[in-house]
This record gives sequence, structure tokens and C-alpha cells, in this order.
Amino acid sequence: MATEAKRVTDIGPPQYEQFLHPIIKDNYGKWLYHDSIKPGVLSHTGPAGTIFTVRCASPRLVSVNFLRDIMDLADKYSDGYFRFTSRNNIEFLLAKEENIDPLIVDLNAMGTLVGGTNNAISNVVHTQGWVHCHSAATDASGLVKAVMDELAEYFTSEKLPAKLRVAVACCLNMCGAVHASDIAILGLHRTPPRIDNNALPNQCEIPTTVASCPNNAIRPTSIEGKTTVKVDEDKCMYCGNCFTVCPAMPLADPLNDGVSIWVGGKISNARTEPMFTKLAIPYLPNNPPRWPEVTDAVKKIVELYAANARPFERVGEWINRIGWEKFFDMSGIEFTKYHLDDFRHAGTTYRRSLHNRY
Amino acid sequence: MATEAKRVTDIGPPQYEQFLHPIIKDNYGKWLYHDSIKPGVLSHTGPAGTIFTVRCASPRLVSVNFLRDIMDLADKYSDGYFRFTSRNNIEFLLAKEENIDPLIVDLNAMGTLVGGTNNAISNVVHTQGWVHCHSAATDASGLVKAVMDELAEYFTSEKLPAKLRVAVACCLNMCGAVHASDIAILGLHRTPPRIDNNALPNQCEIPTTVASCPNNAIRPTSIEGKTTVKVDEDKCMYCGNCFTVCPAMPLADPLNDGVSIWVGGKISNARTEPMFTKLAIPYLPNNPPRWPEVTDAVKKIVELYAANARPFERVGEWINRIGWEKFFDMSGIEFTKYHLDDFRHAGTTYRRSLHNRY
Amino acid sequence: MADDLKTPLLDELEKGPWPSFITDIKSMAGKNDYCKDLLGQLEKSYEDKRGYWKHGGLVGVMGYGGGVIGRYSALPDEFPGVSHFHTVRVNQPSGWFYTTDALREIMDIWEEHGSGLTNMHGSTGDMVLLGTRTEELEPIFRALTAKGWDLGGSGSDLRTPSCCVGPARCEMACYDTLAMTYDLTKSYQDELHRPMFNYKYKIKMSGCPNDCTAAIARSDMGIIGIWRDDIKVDQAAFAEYVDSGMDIQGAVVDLCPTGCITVEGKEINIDDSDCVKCMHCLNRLPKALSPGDDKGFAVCLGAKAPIVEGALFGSVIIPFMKIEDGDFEPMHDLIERIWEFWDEHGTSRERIGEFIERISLATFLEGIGEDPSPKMVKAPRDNPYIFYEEYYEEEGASASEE
Amino acid sequence: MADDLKTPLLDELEKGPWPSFITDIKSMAGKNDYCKDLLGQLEKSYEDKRGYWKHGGLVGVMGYGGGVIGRYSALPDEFPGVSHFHTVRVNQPSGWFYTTDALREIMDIWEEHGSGLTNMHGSTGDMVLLGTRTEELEPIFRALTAKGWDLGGSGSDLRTPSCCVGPARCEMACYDTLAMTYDLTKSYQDELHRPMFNYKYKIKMSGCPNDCTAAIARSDMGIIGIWRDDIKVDQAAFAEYVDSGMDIQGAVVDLCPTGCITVEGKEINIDDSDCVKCMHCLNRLPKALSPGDDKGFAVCLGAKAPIVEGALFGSVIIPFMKIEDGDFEPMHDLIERIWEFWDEHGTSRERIGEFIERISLATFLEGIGEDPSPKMVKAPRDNPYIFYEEYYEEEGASASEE
Ligand code: SRM
Ligand code: SRM
Ligand code: SRM
Ligand code: SRM
Ligand code: SF4
Ligand code: SF4
Ligand code: SF4
Ligand code: SF4
Ligand code: SF4
Ligand code: SF4
Ligand code: SF4
Ligand code: SF4
Repeated sequence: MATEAKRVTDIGPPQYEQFLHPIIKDNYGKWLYHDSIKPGVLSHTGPAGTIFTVRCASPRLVSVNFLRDIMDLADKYSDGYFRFTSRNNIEFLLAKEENIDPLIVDLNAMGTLVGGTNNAISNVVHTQGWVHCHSAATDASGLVKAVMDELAEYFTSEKLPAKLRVAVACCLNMCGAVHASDIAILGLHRTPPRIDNNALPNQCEIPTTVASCPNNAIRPTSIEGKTTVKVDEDKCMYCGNCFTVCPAMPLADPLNDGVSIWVGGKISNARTEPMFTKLAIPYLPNNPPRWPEVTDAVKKIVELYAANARPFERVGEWINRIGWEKFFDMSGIEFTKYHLDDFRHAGTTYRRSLHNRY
Repeated sequence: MATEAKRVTDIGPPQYEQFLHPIIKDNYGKWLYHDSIKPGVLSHTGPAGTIFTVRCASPRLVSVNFLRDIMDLADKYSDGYFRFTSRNNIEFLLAKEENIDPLIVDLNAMGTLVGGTNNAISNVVHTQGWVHCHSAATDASGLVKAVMDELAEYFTSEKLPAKLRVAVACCLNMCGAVHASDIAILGLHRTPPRIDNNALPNQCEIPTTVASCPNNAIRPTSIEGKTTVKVDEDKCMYCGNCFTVCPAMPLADPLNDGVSIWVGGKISNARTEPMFTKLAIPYLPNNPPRWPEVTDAVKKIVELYAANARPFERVGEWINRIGWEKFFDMSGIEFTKYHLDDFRHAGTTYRRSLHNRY
Repeated sequence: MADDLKTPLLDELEKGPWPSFITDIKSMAGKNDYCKDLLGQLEKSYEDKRGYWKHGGLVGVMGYGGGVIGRYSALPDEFPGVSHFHTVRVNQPSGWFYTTDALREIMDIWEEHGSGLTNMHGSTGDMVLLGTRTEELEPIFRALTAKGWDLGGSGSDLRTPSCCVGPARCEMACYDTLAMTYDLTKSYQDELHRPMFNYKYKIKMSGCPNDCTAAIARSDMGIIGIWRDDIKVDQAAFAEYVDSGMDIQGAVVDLCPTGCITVEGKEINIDDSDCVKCMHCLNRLPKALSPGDDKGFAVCLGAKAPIVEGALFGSVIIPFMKIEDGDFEPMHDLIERIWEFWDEHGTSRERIGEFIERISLATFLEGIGEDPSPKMVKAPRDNPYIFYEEYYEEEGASASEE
Repeated sequence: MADDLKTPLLDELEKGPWPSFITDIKSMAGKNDYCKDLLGQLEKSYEDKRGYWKHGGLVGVMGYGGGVIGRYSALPDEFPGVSHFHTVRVNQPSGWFYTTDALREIMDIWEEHGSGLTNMHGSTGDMVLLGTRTEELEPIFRALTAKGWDLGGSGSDLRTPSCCVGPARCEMACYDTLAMTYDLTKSYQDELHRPMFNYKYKIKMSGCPNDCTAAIARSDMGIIGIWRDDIKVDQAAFAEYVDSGMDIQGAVVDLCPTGCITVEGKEINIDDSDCVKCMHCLNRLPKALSPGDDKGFAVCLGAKAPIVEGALFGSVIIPFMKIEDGDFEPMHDLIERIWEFWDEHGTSRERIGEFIERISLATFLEGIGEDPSPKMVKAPRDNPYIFYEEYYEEEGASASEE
């Protein structure tokens, strides 16, 4: 074991240049253009030549086994250079065009798919779920697998009107991109926290706990001489923020926890400004292992969008063009009181004009 | 004097049908179309024939003398039928086309102008000012007169890109249309209320007074044993709502009261949804009798708009198309911290995208 | 007398092309002290850059709580003519239509009992008789009612409803704004004259989305005409517009907010399923296009000026409704459900728009018994803070409602 | 051993075309108890429809406050392999570029000291080593640092900055996102490793407004590339697009948000004074169009997920800035002004976006010493509630500031 003196800290990450393929190094900052070769395959050209990118899906929750298989392919086809994308796909960076097809064959054999470029559904930004997080109202990796099995054809093709970004988060903390995705799947609790009055006084700071509630539903109280908190159940909308700061206020409720579906968010500035995702379906049951209600609902929205949007129109742009009333009509999704905003800026969502489709 | 028994109440307004010109009665609900004959003159046609409308300006604050002159003309030219518009113009309803020009001659001789139709500046929706209201930070009728003297050519012609609606209000109560006008002139106080601690305990209800403040700047306090209120001057933005409920909190301050200019509001649903008016110039001095700084500023905005907007583009639509940065550039109006919203929904006004003109 | 009155500042406002209110007031200054002293006090305001009116007191006519705005000069010794200078709000006729006979009667009453100055009209819609003394109020009231006129609103009551010219002189009108205004005003005399609401309640009626009364911005309840079926097209009339050389593409097609108009040769086609009834194409082509046959109105609640919570536009509460066979009952029913719920749950000086925002649209709709519709919102919520009311009980798998 | 492990529910997730994380975890289940018991506990979660993890405790490596997420099973007796199951966040290299040599070294360390499961990568950008015991943390840390790797952030600290591929493989990049990420990460090691902020602070760098790292939605500080001059046009390359039969009108011209593109024959013209740099035309025509020469970035502050005050997108605080001659000083200066002001005036668990909204943009700008610009807002204020700071004193007519 190393001695104390040799312990190093605060070195930061390794300098990135050592990980760049020579062609990339030479073209760095000087790229001229890119081309799309086929789904999952791009080429980028600069004064120093062309690099070919082959992108494959990853479940993101991957083992050293999976990664070593990937690395073997990188050694075989891309001079040992590869990268991950901001949506957790894997990109092989090839100097030789002729390596593209053999690499794809090997990737498919490994059990993964090549695609995710251009007007496709790319990988799903997601979270920990029942695999690792205490806060989860649903699983994340399982939902992603179930949904992407249904949508795989949209990953391996570029037949959608535009890019379509799907996100999954297992609780309202939304670790990821739920609030700004074309389609988002959000796990949620639907009943107020149950308070463990024995544990609470030791485990939690009362002022922090009280302050954590977005809706002022938590008040200090005293039970058998011990200071604890109580929750005004009429004011609680199950966000779980109290649980984050106070472990003695768990929300998990197998009977009522479930999943909601959101649509129409976007991040890029292309054409329209970034948009938040909006509520489509307030509640679907947790139905593991394959969440059929959820996969169904998502697939229907994707297909409706695919059939009706214009070229380069993202989901939110499409809905804005046709109007939300038509989206609900066409999708057959019921419009309920839950769709009406009632948080901070709710008033800014009311329709304050006569512009409506009849 | 009438006896008690004969006193009638709650009879409501007279039935309107008795005031309708016979042609109007016959075409009621059956009108086919209208035509614009010249500035200030319209014709409306239905199965029962055509009625000609001649619209003239009114200062709105008018005496029985003025109205009697108008009525004499109505008797002479429009069978005694006339009406007022929602913007306080006067409309003569003529059965005979040949009466149009003589009526216009007589109206001009009377000292008023014919116009306000189509792509014109119509009459100014305004308020009481120093003529009648205790709350006024500026005069209203005088401002209107000063401004419309400058803009009269836009009332009597239809040469603007679209309709242009001007409003004046003498305090933040905005009795009228300031919050939704193409250009608005708003009188404002700029220093906190001065509290008359002697009068207050008798004249005002403390809880109502405290509750009246949009910014929670008012707190109950006690001075020499009497309950009164104090104002947190850092929180006060001079809205005058406390003065409305409590006469012992006057705001008038000749040195600092003044006028602000707002632009880009609209009401109709034509093309775009209704829009609020936005701050252009935070403060101009009160400079009666002719408010040269104000008339100048308004005229410059009108001329900039006239020269740059596209056909049928209202002021707000024009600014939205070119962007606010360009509006401030082109108009030479300084953009200051006062333009940055800091009220309830301020965050919704921040630019949350990269869409900017450089 | 006007002779000894020096108003050098106000005199400046007699110059210029726009009709001068000063010239007009001066024409009265020889006739009564109200006008003479009004000019004097106003001149002083112009010198000093401040108003000289005192906060109004409670004045009015017997049995009425509204309709009069009390006003007193802060300088009664200097300007005794305006020591009292109250306003009488007289309920205007629907659409502001008059005959000279009728209005002359009012002018005579007003010249006898007051300053002879008016606002034709106030921003809410009333005929405003500007400036009289307390002791004149009851005589004025009696003289007016004798001629068939009554007071308007003020204070926390229903304010005088008003409407656009609508079916009386406009081909765009989708419902009878004048009849509705008359009916509502007559039906709610008590609410108009006796303040007992949380705060003021204004109703404005516009016959179509051009909204010529600014209902969406200036009325707690805006009743705005709309149609549900297709725009009616007269292709022959359209061809005439084309022949006239009008820039149809630039002035109409390109400005349709949903891009649902196409023109082929001399034929116009509208994809009505995408039309948002903005009115622009109808406005430009009134001879060729007109609202459909299935006409009615939408009801928008909550518009107001900025005090206290910020300005609001009205928001759609009833996306479509119509009056059939002159039966206003459904409208009364709606209004009463709204007032009842606001009355019970609103707070003092809380406009209905602020009330709805405070308790939330969903709660409000439940309170008045209406169903939610996507037509009521720009978009569904974007935050996940949902109050679920249906949940599963420990026992079985069936959803129950709290 | 995996043999005696029955996971009928999870097995269902081995079917279908998408790569299966279950198959992958199973491949490890023979190798260590972490994976075996993870599968067991997960199967139970799938049966019971709930998670079985306890709230994390405070675990970490010596001298660091962040970089490790403590996690314990709620059923340690049943699943002892995951009784501890902590996450180690390892700071990824800029742009997530690796060589097989480098990553293999990490895999070896991780197989020796942990579950062998990872997230490549976490949503913030870290390499996430998923599942190990407390006693392994220090050894892992030492092994990693020996190979040149360090931990990422967690808790109320600077989180691991991340960036798009940028100049390394993208012709749109307006600044060097990789260099900036590396510089900021290296410069703020203390802030990254030792939580002392009010709350987390995330930085994401995108080379252009396509924003391929979602900086505008997922980072307290989004540094997003932009240019100020004209789009560069290669008309010959444009002519080739035209010749290729591409629907230029439908796919490009009609979709420009400001309508500032016109095409005549085979020539494209852009009115750059109206262009809002949305990227759409460049995206469609990468061979013909590229960002101008005057390139740099905008800084957007405040993006976050909905807890507590609702989700926010970042808002423009610095409309334009650039790094010249590799000198990051101005950027450091900006960041430090921001942190200092937030530190002094923000409250605990208040993200910077919430902080700015609470104190107002104007106050924030004053606090960090930046001037207001119309580029920071969609539109100026629409309410009249203005706090004037300059006013006239009784004495004279000159404006003074409080
Ligand atoms: C590799 C990656 C950056 C990285 O550092 O990892 C990347 C790379 C490219 N992006 Fe991206 N984008 C990447 C994530 C994103 C994201 C972030 C996200 O999805 O979380 C966005 C914002 C998404 C959103 O708006 O919700 C994003 C929005 C775009 C857009 C705008 C699309 C639109 O029209 O809205 C373009 C332009 C386009 O494709 O036309 C673009 C264009 C590109 C180009 C063509 C840029 C170039 O010239 O090389 C690259 C290939 C695109 C492709 O896959 O079709 N990239 N791109 C990311 C790949 C993620 C993946 O595995 O799928
Ligand atoms: C007479 C009046 C109604 C009344 O009952 O009194 C009226 C009458 C007509 N309006 Fe209006 N509008 C009247 C106030 C309004 C208002 C309210 C206001 O200004 O406070 C608006 C909303 C203004 C706004 O958006 O800020 C209004 C927005 C319109 C529009 C929409 C204009 C636009 O493009 O935004 C039209 C359509 C048009 O002109 O193309 C319209 C069209 C018309 C037509 C053409 C309707 C018709 O077919 O007869 C009438 C003559 C228009 C003209 O003057 O050019 N009317 N009109 C009002 C005349 C006021 C005046 O004296 O100037
Ligand atoms: C006379 C009139 C202005 C005019 O010159 O036309 C008027 C005059 C007053 N208004 Fe108003 N308002 C008048 C139409 C409006 C309008 C416009 C409208 O009705 O279309 C508005 C904006 C729309 C709205 O209702 O929000 C308006 C918004 C206010 C407010 C702010 C209310 C708010 O919620 O923001 C106040 C303050 C209050 O209610 O205490 C107010 C209060 C007042 C008071 C009573 C002053 C007060 O503090 O109590 C003013 C009496 C002035 C006087 O001495 O005569 N007045 N007031 C209008 C009524 C005449 C009529 O009956 O026809
Ligand atoms: C691991 C990761 C999800 C993943 O599967 O990738 C994650 C996991 C957790 N996040 Fe997160 N967040 C992760 C990225 C995000 C993101 C996305 C991002 O950074 O781009 C967000 C949304 C953006 C944002 O920051 O707002 C996010 C918003 C939150 C929030 C809500 C914060 C808010 O202000 O709204 C919380 C709650 C909190 O801070 O107490 C949270 C809290 C948590 C905690 C620590 C749970 C907690 O209550 O303390 C989770 C630990 C899970 C576990 O057991 O491993 N996490 N979290 C991501 C970090 C990995 C990495 O370092 O790369
Ligand atoms: S979204 Fe919630 S449950 Fe999922 S990882 Fe983040 S904090 Fe945990
Ligand atoms: S779950 Fe959220 S809303 Fe409910 S008490 Fe906890 S913090 Fe408040
Ligand atoms: S705007 Fe203000 S000052 Fe003017 S009339 Fe209305 S309440 Fe009085
Ligand atoms: S003027 Fe307005 S902000 Fe100031 S104390 Fe009075 S009510 Fe409050
Ligand atoms: S609102 Fe419509 S119906 Fe009424 S006058 Fe205006 S255009 Fe005509
Ligand atoms: S009414 Fe408006 S939305 Fe409808 S077709 Fe005409 S211009 Fe288009
Ligand atoms: S954000 Fe821009 S520079 Fe970065 S990868 Fe995406 S397109 Fe390229
Ligand atoms: S970048 Fe966007 S706004 Fe600028 S010209 Fe291209 S499409 Fe238009």
C-alpha cells in the first residue's frame, strides 16, 4: 500500500488531447463539413482528411465485460480511439471507410444497434431507478429497455420528421432531461410522505425540512415531547424534496407510485427557442417488467408524430403548429384537470386570447 | 317636487332600439360588408341598403355646448342619429352619401377633425388627470391634446402600416387601456407615500391598508400610542394602491412625478394574440402645458414605426419581428436596469435561449 | 366670470389642430362657477405640477351604493366653485347609440344641475356627468329617471356593461352584443346599483375576435363573438379582390398565423381545421369572407389593470356558447354560478382574475361546474407538481376519489 | 453464484432488439456478489414495485467532500452483496474521448475493487462506477489517481463540467469547448472536491446553439458558442445543394424563424442583421454555410430541474465573450464574481437560477458588475412597478442617485 506522502489529490481529469485520434488532432477546430453516410454513420471532413463515426447504442448501465468488448472492436477498427456521446451512445472514430461495415456486423453480433443519427430517436437519457436510488418511484433502465425495444426501428433508421429525444427519470428530481425532451417518462409518487416520528428528530434538521417543501405543506409539530413535522396532505404534491433532506419521510407506495408521460420539450435553438416538456398523461401504473401501458402510450405518440409532422418539425413544434386541442383529439389522450397548471406561474399558461381551433 | 311614491329606481338604461337609424334597424344582424370611402368615412351595406358613417374626433371631456353643436349637425345630416365609439369618437350615421362632404366641412369649421379609421391613429383612450382625480401623477386631457396636436396628420390619414392605438393614464390604476396599447403614456409617482400619522388612525382601516400593498411594504406600527402604518421605502414602488384605500398616504410629489412611455401592446386577435404594452422610457418629466419631452418621444416612435413596419404590422408585431435590441438601437432609447422586470413573473421575461441579434 | 380668469398655461392648449377641451370648458366658464373654478384650479395644477383634489367621500343617491364618484377640491377657499365636484355615472344605451332628442334632454338636466361638463364616455362605458354638488345628486337622479335613464356602477359592484356596435353596424358580429348588454344590465340592476361584491366586476361584449371594446384586456368578463364552423367564402367576390390588384399574398396569406390559407389563381382555400379565428383574412377581405353559420361567443374571465397582482388579460373559461331563441337563461345561470363561487371564496378587493389564479383554474372550474378543455390553456402544465385525487386503496386495485 | 438466482421478471428484459442491461449484469453475476445480489434485489423491486435502497450516508475519500454517493440496501440480510453499494463519480475527459488503453486501466481497477458495473456516463457527465463498499473507496481513489484520474463532484459543489465534441469533430464549434472544460475543471479543483456552495453548480459547454450538451436546460452555467458577424456562405456549395434536388424552400427558407433567407436561382442571401443564430440553415446546408469569423460564446445562468421553484432554462447573462490567445482569465474572473455574489447573498439549497429570480436580474447584474442589455430579456417589463433610484431633491433640479 502506498504511503501517505505519495497520496495525490486534485489532479483533475487527464488532458484530453492524448485521447484524440491523429486525424482529429490535425483537423481540430478546422473541420469543414460533415456528411451522413447511413443511419448511425457520419463522416467529418477537414483539411487533414476525413474521420468516419459509427455510433452504437449502449444501455449505459454497462459492465466491464461490455466495455471490454467495445474496446476490442475499437482496437480492431478505430486504432483504439472511441468516445461516448452526450446521450450515452458509443462512437467509434474510424480512419478507414472500409472498416465501417465490418464494425457494424460485429456490433450487431455483440447485441447492440447502430443508429441514432439525424432524424432518429437517439438513446434515452435516463437515471438510476430501482438499481441505485432511494428516491425512485419506478425503475429507469428497465423502462428504457422496454420502450426502446418498441422503438428500435426509429433508432436504426432516419425516417422521423426530425430528431426525437426521449428521457426517463425515476422521480421528480428529474436527473437528466425530462423537463426538455420530445417525449419524457417520469416516475412519480402520488401519496404524501409517511413520517417516521421516531427517527425524524434524530435524522433530520427541522428548519431545513420545513424549508424544503415547494408548497409550504410541512409544519413543525411536537409529538410526545419530541419535535417532529407534520404534512398538510391537501398541500402536498408528492415531490419528494422533503425526503431528499430528511430520510424519515419516505414516499414509496407500490400501489400508487407510477409513471407520467410528457411531450413537446426541446433544447436546441434550431428554428424555435428551447421548450419545456408538457404533461400528456398524468398517470400510468407501474407494470414491470415491461410497462406495457407506458410503451404503448409512447409508441402511439411517436407514430402519430411520424405520420403528421412536417420535415424538421420537432414534437413540440408540431404540436404548437396544430394546437394542443388537436393533439389531445388525435392522440385520444383525455384532457383532465391535472393538465391545468396550478404552480407558481400557472396564470401564464391560461389561454388569454380567442385563438382556438374549433 | 315629486312625492316619494313616484321615485323610480333600477330602471336600467333605455332600450337601444329606439336610438337606431331605420336603415340600421332593417339591416340589423344582416350586414354584408363594409367599404372605406376615405379617412374617417365608412359605408356598411346590407340587404336593406347602405349606411354611411362619418367619424370625428372628440376631446371626450366635452361640454353641453360642444354636444349641442354636434347634435345640430346630426339633425342636419343624419336624421338625428349618431353614436359614440369605444374610443370616444363621434359617428354620424348618414343615409345619404351626398351629406358626407358638407358634414365634414361643418365639422372642420367646428374645430374638430374627421378620421381615425383603418390604418390611422384613432382617439386616445384616457382618464381624468388633474381635472378630476385625486390620484393623478399627471394630467390626462392636456397630454392627449398636446400629443394629438403632433399626431393629427395620422388621424386624418390612413398612411400608417396598421391601426395605432394610443392611451394615456394618469396613475398606475390605468383607468383605460395603457396595459394593452400600441403606445401608452403613463403618469407615475416616483417617491413613497408620505404618511399623515394624525389623520391615518381615523381615516384608514389598518388591515386593509397593509393588505393593499402589492409588495408587502406596509407594516402596522404605533406612534404615540396610536396605531398607524409605516412604509418600507426600499420595497415601495409607488403604485399608489395604499392611497386608494387610505387617504392619509398621499404620493403627489411635483418634483418627481412624471410620465413613462410604453409600447407594443395590442388587443385584437388579428394575426397575433393580444399583447401587453412594454416599458420603453421609464421617466420623462411633467412639463405642462405641452409636455414637449413626451410628445417628442411619442412622435419619434410613431415615425420610426411608420418608416419600418410592414403592412398590417402593429407596433408590437413589428418590434417582435425585428427584436427589442433593434428597437432600442433604432429609437436611440437607452436600455436600463428599469427595463428588466422584477415583479411576480419576472423570470418568464428573461431571455432563455440563444436567439439574439448581434 | 371668465373675464377675470388668467390661464396662460391652459391657453397654450387652445393651439393646434386637435379639438381643445380648454376652449370647450372656457365656453362654459361664463355660465357657471364650476367651470370657472375648475379652470382656475387646473391652471394652478399646471403651474405646480400636481393635482388638487381630495380623496372622494361617500356620496350618492338614496338606496344606491354606486354610480357617483365623490370629489372635493383641496383648495375650496380659493376655488369654491369646485369645492364639491362629484361625478354622476349614467348608464349609456347599448352600443352608445343616441338620438339628438334623447341626449338633448340629458344636456338640459345637466346644465341645470351641474357643471355642464361630461365625458362621452367614461372608460368603462358610462356617460359621465362631471362635476356637481352633493345636494344636486338626488334632483339629478329624479330628473334622469323621469326621462328613462338610470345610474351606472362604481365601487365593488357590477359595472356598467358595454358592447361594440356589433349587429347594429358590423358584418362580423357573431352574436347580438346590444341585446346581451341590455339584458344583462336590466337583469342585474341590484348588483349594478348596490355594491356587495368582493370588488368591481366589469362585463364587456365584443361581437368578434377583433374585440372592439377591448374586452380581453379591460373586463372581468369578456363575452367575445366566435364561430365554430367554416369561414364562409364568396369566390366571386374574392376574384374581384384579385382583379383589383390587391397584394393578396403579402396582405393576407402571409399574415395568417397558422398558414392555413392557399390561393390558386382566383380561388381562395382555407383549411378551417387549422384556423384560429384570428379575423385577419376576414378583415382584409370583408366582401369575400365572413364568419361561419355556427356562431356564438366565448367567455373570458379575469382581465384587469395591474393593481395588485399585475395586469391580466381575460382567459377562456367557456370556449363556446350561444343564445338560442332569445333565451338568456343559460348566460344568467353561468354568471350566477361565477358570482356565487367568487362571493363565497374570494377575498375583499380581489378581482376575479386574481381569484382564479390564487385558487387555480382547475379548482375554479370545479367550483362553477365546468369541465376542463385544452381550449382554456396555451399548453398543459410543464411542472410535475400534480395534486392527484384518485388513488388506490390498500385493499384492491380500483381507483377511488377522495 | 448466478445459477441459484431466479429472476423471471428481469429475464423478460433480455428479450427484444435493444441491448439488455440485464444480460450484461448477469454476465457479471458469476463474478461477484455485488451483481448477484443486485439482480436479486432488483427482481424483488420488480415484484413489489418499489425500490429497496436506503438514503445515502456521508461516505467519501479523505479530504474530499464530494465524488461519492453513499448507498445501502434496505434489505442487507437478504442481499448482503449490496449492503454497501456506493457510487464513485470519476471525472471524465473533455468530450468523453478515450483510448482503449486508458479505459482498460480503469476497468481493471474497478473489477478489482467494485461491482464492475458502470454508467458510461452519468447525466452530469461523470464516469460513474456503480457499487462498492466503504472500505474500497480509498484504495480505488489511490489506484485511479495513480493512473491520472480524479473524482468528480457531488453535493453542494461545482459539479464535473462537461462539453460537446466541439472543435474535435464538429464544424459548427464557435469556441474550444474541450479546452474550456479542461481549464475550468483544473482551475476549480477545490470547488469541485470540497462542497462549500449554497447548492450544486453545474457547468456545461456547447460549441454552438444546437446545444448538444443541453447546457440551456441542465447547467447552472451554460457556455454556448455563438458568432456575431455574418454567416459565411460558399455559393458554389449552395448551388450543388440546389442541383441535388433538395427542397431548399421547404427545408430551409420556410423554417428560418425570422424569415431572413431568400434564394434567387442558385444563390442564397441571408439578411444577417435579422438572423438570430438559430443554426437551422447551417444544419441543413453544412457545406455551404458556416458560422462567421467573430466567434465566441454566450453565458447563460440558472438552468435546473423543477425542485423547488420549478424548472428553469438558463438565461443570457453575458451575450457575447471570447477567449483570446488561450487566456482564460476573463472567464475565471466572471465565474468568481458570480460565485462570490451568490455565496454572499444566496441561501442554502438555492440554485443560482432561483437566486437570480428571487433578487431580480437587475440586482444580480449590479452584484456581479455587468450592464443590462436587451439581449438578456424576451421583452422589457410590462408592469409599472418600477423601483426608481434616481430622483430629484427638494432643492434643485438635478437628478441624484440613492
Ligand atoms: C455527438 C453529439 C455531441 C457530443 O458531444 O456527444 C452530437 C453531435 C452532432 N449534433 Fe447534436 N449531438 C449530440 C447531442 C445533441 C443534443 C443533446 C441531447 O440530445 O441531449 C441536442 C439537443 C436536443 C434537443 O434539441 O432536444 C442536439 C441537437 C442537435 C441539432 C438540433 C436538432 C434540431 O433540429 O432541433 C443538430 C442539427 C441537426 O441535426 O440538424 C445537431 C447536429 C449535430 C451534428 C450534425 C453536428 C456536426 O456537425 O457534427 C452531430 C451529429 C448529429 C447527429 O447525431 O445526427 N445536434 N444534439 C451528441 C450525440 C447524442 C447522441 O448520442 O444522440
Ligand atoms: C366603431 C368601433 C366599435 C364601436 O362599437 O365603437 C370599431 C369599428 C370597427 N372596427 Fe374595430 N372598432 C372600434 C374599436 C376597436 C378596438 C378597441 C380599441 O381600440 O380600444 C380594437 C382593438 C384595438 C387593438 O387591437 O389594440 C379594434 C380592432 C379592430 C381590428 C383589428 C385591427 C388589427 O389588425 O389589429 C379591426 C380589423 C381591421 O381594421 O382590419 C377592426 C375593424 C373594425 C370595423 C372595420 C368593423 C366593421 O366591419 O365594421 C369597424 C370600422 C373600423 C375602423 O374604424 O377602421 N377593429 N377596434 C370602435 C371604433 C373606435 C374608434 O373610434 O377608433
Ligand atoms: C372615470 C374613469 C376614468 C375615465 O376617465 O374614464 C375611472 C376613474 C377612476 N377609477 Fe378607474 N376609471 C374608469 C375606468 C377604469 C378602467 C377601464 C375600463 O373599465 O375599461 C380600468 C382598467 C380595467 C380594470 O378595471 O382593471 C380602471 C382601473 C381602475 C383601478 C385599478 C383596478 C385594478 O384592479 O387594477 C382603480 C383602483 C381601485 O379600484 O381602487 C380605479 C379607480 C378609479 C377611481 C375611482 C379612483 C380611486 O382611486 O378610487 C377614479 C375616479 C376618478 C374620478 O375622480 O373621476 N380604476 N378604471 C373610468 C370609469 C368611467 C365609467 O364608468 O365609464
Ligand atoms: C447519477 C445521476 C443520475 C444518473 O443516473 O446519471 C444523479 C443521481 C442523483 N441525483 Fe441528480 N443525478 C444526476 C444528474 C442530474 C441532472 C442532470 C445533469 O446534471 O445534467 C439533474 C437535472 C439538472 C439539475 O441539476 O437541476 C439532476 C437533478 C437532481 C436534483 C434536483 C435538483 C434541482 O434543483 O431541481 C436532485 C435533488 C437534490 O439536489 O437534492 C438530485 C439528486 C440526486 C441524488 C443524489 C439523490 C438525492 O436525493 O440525493 C441521486 C443519486 C442517485 C444514486 O443513488 O446514484 N439530482 N441530477 C446523475 C449524476 C451523474 C454524474 O455525476 O454524471
Ligand atoms: S431522478 Fe430521482 S430517483 Fe432517479 S436518480 Fe435522480 S434522484 Fe434518484
Ligand atoms: S413531498 Fe414535496 S410537497 Fe409533499 S410534503 Fe414533501 S416537500 Fe412538501
Ligand atoms: S388612472 Fe389613476 S389618476 Fe387617472 S383617473 Fe384612474 S385612478 Fe384616477
Ligand atoms: S405606494 Fe404601493 S408599493 Fe408603495 S407602500 Fe403604497 S401600496 Fe405599497
Ligand atoms: S368586435 Fe367585431 S363585431 Fe364588434 S364592431 Fe368590432 S369587428 Fe364588428
Ligand atoms: S381567420 Fe386568421 S387564422 Fe383563420 S384563416 Fe383567416 S387569417 Fe388564418
Ligand atoms: S453543440 Fe454545436 S459545436 Fe457542439 S457538437 Fe453540437 S453542433 Fe457541434
Ligand atoms: S441561423 Fe436561423 S435565423 Fe439565422 S438565417 Fe439561418 S435559419 Fe435564419
